[in-house]
Amino acid sequence: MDTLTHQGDFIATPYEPKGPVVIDCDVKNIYYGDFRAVRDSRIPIEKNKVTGFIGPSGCGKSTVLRSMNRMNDLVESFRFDGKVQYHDHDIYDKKVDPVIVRRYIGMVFQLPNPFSMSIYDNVAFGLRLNNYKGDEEEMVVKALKRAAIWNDVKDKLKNSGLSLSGGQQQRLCIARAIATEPDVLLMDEPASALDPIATRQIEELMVELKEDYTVALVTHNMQQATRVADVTAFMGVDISKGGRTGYLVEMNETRKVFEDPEQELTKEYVRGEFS
Amino acid sequence: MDTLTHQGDFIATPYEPKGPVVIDCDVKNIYYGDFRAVRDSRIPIEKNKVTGFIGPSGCGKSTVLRSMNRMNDLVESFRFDGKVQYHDHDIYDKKVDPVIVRRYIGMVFQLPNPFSMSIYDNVAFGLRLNNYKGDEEEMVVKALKRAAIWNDVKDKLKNSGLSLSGGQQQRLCIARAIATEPDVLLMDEPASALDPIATRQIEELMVELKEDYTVALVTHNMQQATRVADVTAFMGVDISKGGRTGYLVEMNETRKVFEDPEQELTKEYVRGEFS
Amino acid sequence: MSEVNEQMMPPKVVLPKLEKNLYEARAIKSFLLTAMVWGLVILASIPLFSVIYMLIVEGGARLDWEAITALPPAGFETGGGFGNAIVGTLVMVGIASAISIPVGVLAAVYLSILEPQSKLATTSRFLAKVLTGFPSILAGVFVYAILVITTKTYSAWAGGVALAVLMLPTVTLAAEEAMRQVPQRMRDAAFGMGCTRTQVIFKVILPTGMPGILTGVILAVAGAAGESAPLLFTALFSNYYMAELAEPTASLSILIYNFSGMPFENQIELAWAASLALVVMVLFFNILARIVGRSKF
Amino acid sequence: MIFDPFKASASDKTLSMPPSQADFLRDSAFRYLAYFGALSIVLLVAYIVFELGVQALPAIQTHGFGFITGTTWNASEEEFGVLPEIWGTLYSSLIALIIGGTFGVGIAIFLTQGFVHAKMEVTFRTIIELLAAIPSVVYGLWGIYVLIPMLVPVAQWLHETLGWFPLFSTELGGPGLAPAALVLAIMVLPTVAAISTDAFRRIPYKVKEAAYGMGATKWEVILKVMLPTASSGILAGLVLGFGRALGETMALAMLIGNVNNISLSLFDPANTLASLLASTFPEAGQIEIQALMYAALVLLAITLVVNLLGLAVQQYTMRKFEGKK
Amino acid sequence: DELKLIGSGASFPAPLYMKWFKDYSKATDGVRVDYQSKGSGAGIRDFINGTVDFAASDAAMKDSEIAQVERGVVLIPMTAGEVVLSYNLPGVKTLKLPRDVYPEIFTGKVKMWNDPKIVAANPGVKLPNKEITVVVRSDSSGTSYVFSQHLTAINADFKEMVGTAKSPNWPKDAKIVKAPKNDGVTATIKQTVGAIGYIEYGFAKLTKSPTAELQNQAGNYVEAGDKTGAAALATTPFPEGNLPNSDVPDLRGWATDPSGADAYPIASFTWLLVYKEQDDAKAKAIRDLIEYMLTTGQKSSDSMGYIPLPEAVVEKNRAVLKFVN
Ligand SMILES: Nc1ncnc2c1ncn2[C@@H]1O[C@H](COP(=O)(O)OP(=O)(O)OP(=O)(O)O)[C@@H](O)[C@H]1O
Ligand SMILES: Nc1ncnc2c1ncn2[C@@H]1O[C@H](COP(=O)(O)OP(=O)(O)OP(=O)(O)O)[C@@H](O)[C@H]1O
Ligand SMILES: [Mg+2]
Ligand SMILES: [Mg+2]
Ligand SMILES: O=P([O-])([O-])[O-]
Repeated sequence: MDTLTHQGDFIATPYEPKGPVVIDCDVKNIYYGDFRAVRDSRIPIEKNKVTGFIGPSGCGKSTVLRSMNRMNDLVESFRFDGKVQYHDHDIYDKKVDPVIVRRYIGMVFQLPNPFSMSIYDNVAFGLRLNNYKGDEEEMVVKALKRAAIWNDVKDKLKNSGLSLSGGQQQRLCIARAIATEPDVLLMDEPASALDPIATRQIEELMVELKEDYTVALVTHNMQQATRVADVTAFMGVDISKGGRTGYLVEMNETRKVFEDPEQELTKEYVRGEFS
Repeated sequence: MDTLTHQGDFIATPYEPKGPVVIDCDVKNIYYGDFRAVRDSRIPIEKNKVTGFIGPSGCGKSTVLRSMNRMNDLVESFRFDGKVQYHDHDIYDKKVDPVIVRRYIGMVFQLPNPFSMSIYDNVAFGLRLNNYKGDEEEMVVKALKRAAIWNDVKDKLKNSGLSLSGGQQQRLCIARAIATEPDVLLMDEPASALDPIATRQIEELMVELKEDYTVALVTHNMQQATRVADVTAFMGVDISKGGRTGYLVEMNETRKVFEDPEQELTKEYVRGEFS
Repeated sequence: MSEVNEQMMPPKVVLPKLEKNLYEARAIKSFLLTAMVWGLVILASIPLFSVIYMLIVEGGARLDWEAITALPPAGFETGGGFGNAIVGTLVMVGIASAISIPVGVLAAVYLSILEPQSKLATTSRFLAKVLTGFPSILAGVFVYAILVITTKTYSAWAGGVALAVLMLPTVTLAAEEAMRQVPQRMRDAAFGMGCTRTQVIFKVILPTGMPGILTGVILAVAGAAGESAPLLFTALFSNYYMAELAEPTASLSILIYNFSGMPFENQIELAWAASLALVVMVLFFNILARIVGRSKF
Repeated sequence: MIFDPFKASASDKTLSMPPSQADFLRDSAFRYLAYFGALSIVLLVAYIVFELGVQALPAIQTHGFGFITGTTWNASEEEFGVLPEIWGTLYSSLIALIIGGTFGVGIAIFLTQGFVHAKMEVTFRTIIELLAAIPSVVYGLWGIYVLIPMLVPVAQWLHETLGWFPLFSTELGGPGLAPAALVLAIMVLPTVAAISTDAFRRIPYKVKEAAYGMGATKWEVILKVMLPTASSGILAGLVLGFGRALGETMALAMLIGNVNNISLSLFDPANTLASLLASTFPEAGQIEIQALMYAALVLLAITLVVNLLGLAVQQYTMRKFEGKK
Repeated sequence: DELKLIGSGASFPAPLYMKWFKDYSKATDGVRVDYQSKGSGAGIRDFINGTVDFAASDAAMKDSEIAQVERGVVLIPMTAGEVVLSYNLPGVKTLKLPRDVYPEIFTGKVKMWNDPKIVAANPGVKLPNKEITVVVRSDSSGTSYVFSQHLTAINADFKEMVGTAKSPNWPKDAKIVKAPKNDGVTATIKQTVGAIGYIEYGFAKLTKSPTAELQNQAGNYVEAGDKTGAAALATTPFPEGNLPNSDVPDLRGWATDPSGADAYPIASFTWLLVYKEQDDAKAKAIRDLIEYMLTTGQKSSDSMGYIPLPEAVVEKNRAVLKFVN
């Protein structure tokens, strides 16, 4: 079952944002060494919305997401060609230190990754990092409540974060990420390692979070995209030139992408005809 | 999405074999330590047919398969309660040497596992083990041809078996297994780690092999079962008593199992409603 | 066996034989081989038990308060002990640790986190491995050349530096390995929070990898405590408690070496007692390392 | 100042702050420190080689290659040759390797191939690890007072019955090659056992399964599949163990007899480069020290070659297991 | 605070020196004397390198060595001792060695304990059919110097093959085992059945090792002891004049082959090596120390197997002591 792709130099119709844009990510090319992983994809992330990324494995969803807070700078061979406009600054500007970028644009990963310290310290970690001068405990509790895990952990804040179940760990990571009230939250398949019940909880959480935050969400679960995302970017893989380069196929309001896609490819994909 | 199961002491309607039976596997209980993995399943393997095993993960397909050539003896905590009649021997009889059983009942595993020796030596391994006195080379070539890998390797028989691609490795393992002309071939998801093209080749191979051998095949791919198996055993998981014990739900000709199953559970499973 | 197989090899077997036969060549060969490995293992354990027996019987007989506090006796004397050697060993191992642990852990940070693929890291890692196979006496020769000749005196410093040369690669490699064991996703999480590299290292990697690092460090310390060759002509020996670091210094291992070649009963007994003390010290570190290493993240 | 483009434009309630100036300073300072940590190892090795070279240079100039082929060590005549020491080093290490290697590999098989329950396995592994933890001088002491007295009658008997055989052609008086090599074997054993155990453990379970699935007996699996598969790892262990043996000093200095002697007999005293250094260095004069530095350089060269060989074999093994060619 | 005097060198007088220094340190506030027994060669080297405050040697110092010490040298014979041949033959309580035989053991001509020449000298003693293991010094040693000097004087073969040296070039024909220091040789002999070796009498006495009676110039078999030792030294001539390029009297006298009828054939003084110039505090401490050794110290010589200095020598020493500044 081969993945269908566009041939040649297809470029998606630009998505017209309906509200204010927090991150305007305009990828020309992203390389890992000599390998071109993503090309020509303009993806604006709107304020207080959830922007979903869907597409077959290897199409570069994670790559694009990680470009938005320069997480990929940690990969030696990574090279970004394009522009990521965050408010009115290009975060790939030479003068910008990626460490600063990551303080404003938080991230939640596919596998829960709490630190091996107490639950409390996990959440307080970011506050301490940012030299928060206010009431630390208050903020920690607030974040834990916000991440819908307060009831699970309130009696064992001193236990190690690693002692929790997978779903709880992931919610702890979300609490940790939102404790510092970041501007944007990037989530890369945050529920893929979780069971259905935990997944549902995380999804509900995301919907709540968008009231305060701006969220970008990669998911391989199309139902999840329809349930959570306001806007969906569908990416495909272009194998026309011997490579396997991902690119944006279509981006639009989620309902539109799933119910009335512009591209044939999108239609096939959302119907589950290839993966 | 919870796995549906029978409650209580359900026992499947016995399958009436249509031809001669090579292995008559009658499981009462199989334990790993205190954990009861499989109960009450009578599964006869007919000569020159492919018997397929399907069922949700953890239902004990592999466990039953490995009981048939005493592979599970390698697991310290394994305990078999029941009878496996091979021709006119009970292979769990105290006097029986499991090593000899395995020489007659060969096995192909989920992950290709060639030895780190040359391709030729891999195939000749079994012959040498059995002190084969005839023309070794002839037998090796014959096995490689039979396993449909001769054309891929004929110019590099001296190369390491590990230098081959995954699909080629798996076919090499099949060649290795059939070189000694075993009586029965047990295959545990032999194609699950392979790409679609390699999978298709392995499937064709299995259909050819049954002319000379008797094959028992575990698969998680229902299409594969319909394409390859003559008879299909569907196993489920019984969680009624707090445990997770696998058991035989239904066994019949493949067409019957998939098109007109006796049990509701089977119907749901083959329709893909739970996994 | 071949009987069975000849039956089996041609096209198809109808009624195979499956019974065990304890007298066939294969079974006998297996039995002999199994007996052989058991023999090897038991034989290999004998030296350990013999050493331990001797240490307890010969060393235990003399290991009293006097032995661990008094000064080494001259040949004709009775009594005495090796208090100064215990102090000397501890001091020199301390010096060696103070030098090699910080440098080694820093190097490990560089090798495992900062620039694991860089030329310097590859070279450094390779040379560290080479250094672990370095004859320990050469560390003594080297330090003799750079410290003893220039300062014109054998000293605890020189001994400590020689031990540090031996500890450095062990500490580095063990710490590197321990830090590598910290899951990548924890690092990602920390970077994702906007930590600088230093913050990632101090707040996440070092605390998380600490059990592993400590295990490596303690094992290196244990090794250094038992070393003798590098001290032979760097610290030399002294019959007194040390007054300063820049003077010849006693150590347990050199005391054992010296006294083992003595014709006087009293000194030989003390050599056994000192061996017991040294082995207890080394084993203490080893066991500590095991306990520390057991806690896993 | 740090360039912080975001503070103003990000949502006003964010608590996020860029790292402080101090954080950045600490960061770069620490990275430099770590850099120097890594560099220090390189410098150390370079310095060792350089320093030994410089110290040995006068001796190299005076004695040249004759140093390697000479058989006399006579400080008063300023006649220096280390052929007997080279011989003793290699010969004792080789014997130790043969004995310690056999035991080490046997033990690795024992520990990995399911001969005992997991709990007993831990016990035996601990015993082997403890063998490695005992300091060299303690083995030396044990060798003098336990091993040699035990060996003397055995050696006497071997000499009397098999005296025609070169290995047993002389009597064992006390210290000599045999006790030294035996203790060396005990010290080599844990290295070989540990690395071989690793090599066996690295073999994926599926390989073992495949072998059993073919109807191989336990020993057929071990000898025909596991051993060949682990062979390059074991080889690396043997080479590294050999390297250890070459450099071992104290136990040898205490047991080998320290005599310049080239003989095949296991019961003759001999000498090694390391024990030459240990026994001669403390009282050597300046000229002799230079010669000893030369000897140290020879020892360094030998161990370096052996260790590099070991590392190369190990590297090759790793690559092989990752399935690449 | 505490003044430390560090010395190193000869193992020959080490037991006696250790006792003296320990007693002296205990009795004298503010002074601590530390002595390392490493062998005369090492002591001389340390002395030349200036790593010690004084050294000890029973080979005194060669002119060429004295020339290397810029601060000037004072050589003081401190005590004297006999070199004995200790052996390990279970059951053999007394052993007589003729004047022509014991050098041949050390040249490798006499190889077996039941050599007819030895048997002839020891009627009634049951000598085993066993190889003689010759234990010699591995380090640069004054004892070796004194012993080889004596053998050189009495045996032409030895003179030609080996000669007088601190590290004699022992012939390859003998079955030789080397050990460091007097202690090491004594220990090795004790541990090796069939061994013989040369050590200072005190070591044999303190460890109760059997020693051979040697045939002296006069033809008598003499046992080592205080009387026979004193007899040997009685005839020792001291040279006239001063040390080379110095105003310090030369006290290097040798009893190479004493002629007295009861004289034990191998005996020697052993010297303390002191700098002429050092800081005042140290100079005074050293003078006090030596004064103590010459007076109180001499009283314990006898009981430990050394020969008290003749009064004449003590006087000469007092005179020389003035040069230590
Ligand atoms: N660190 C890396 N180094 C080299 N290539 C990489 C790296 N990370 C990803 N790639 C490659 O870049 C392409 C895009 O990868 P990416 O992880 O972004 O895909 P994805 O859409 O997130 O896939 P998935 O759904 O499997 O997570 C893939 O071909 C992948 O192999
Ligand atoms: N070696 C073992 N030790 C203990 N429990 C085991 C072992 N192997 C399997 N089990 C348990 O036995 C049950 C049946 O496992 P089995 O592997 O036979 O299932 P399966 O049907 O083959 O599943 P899958 O489709 O995932 O391969 C499971 O609950 C499993 O956890
Ligand atoms: Mg991804
Ligand atoms: Mg399975
Ligand atoms: O007294 P020595 O140690 O030099 O023989």
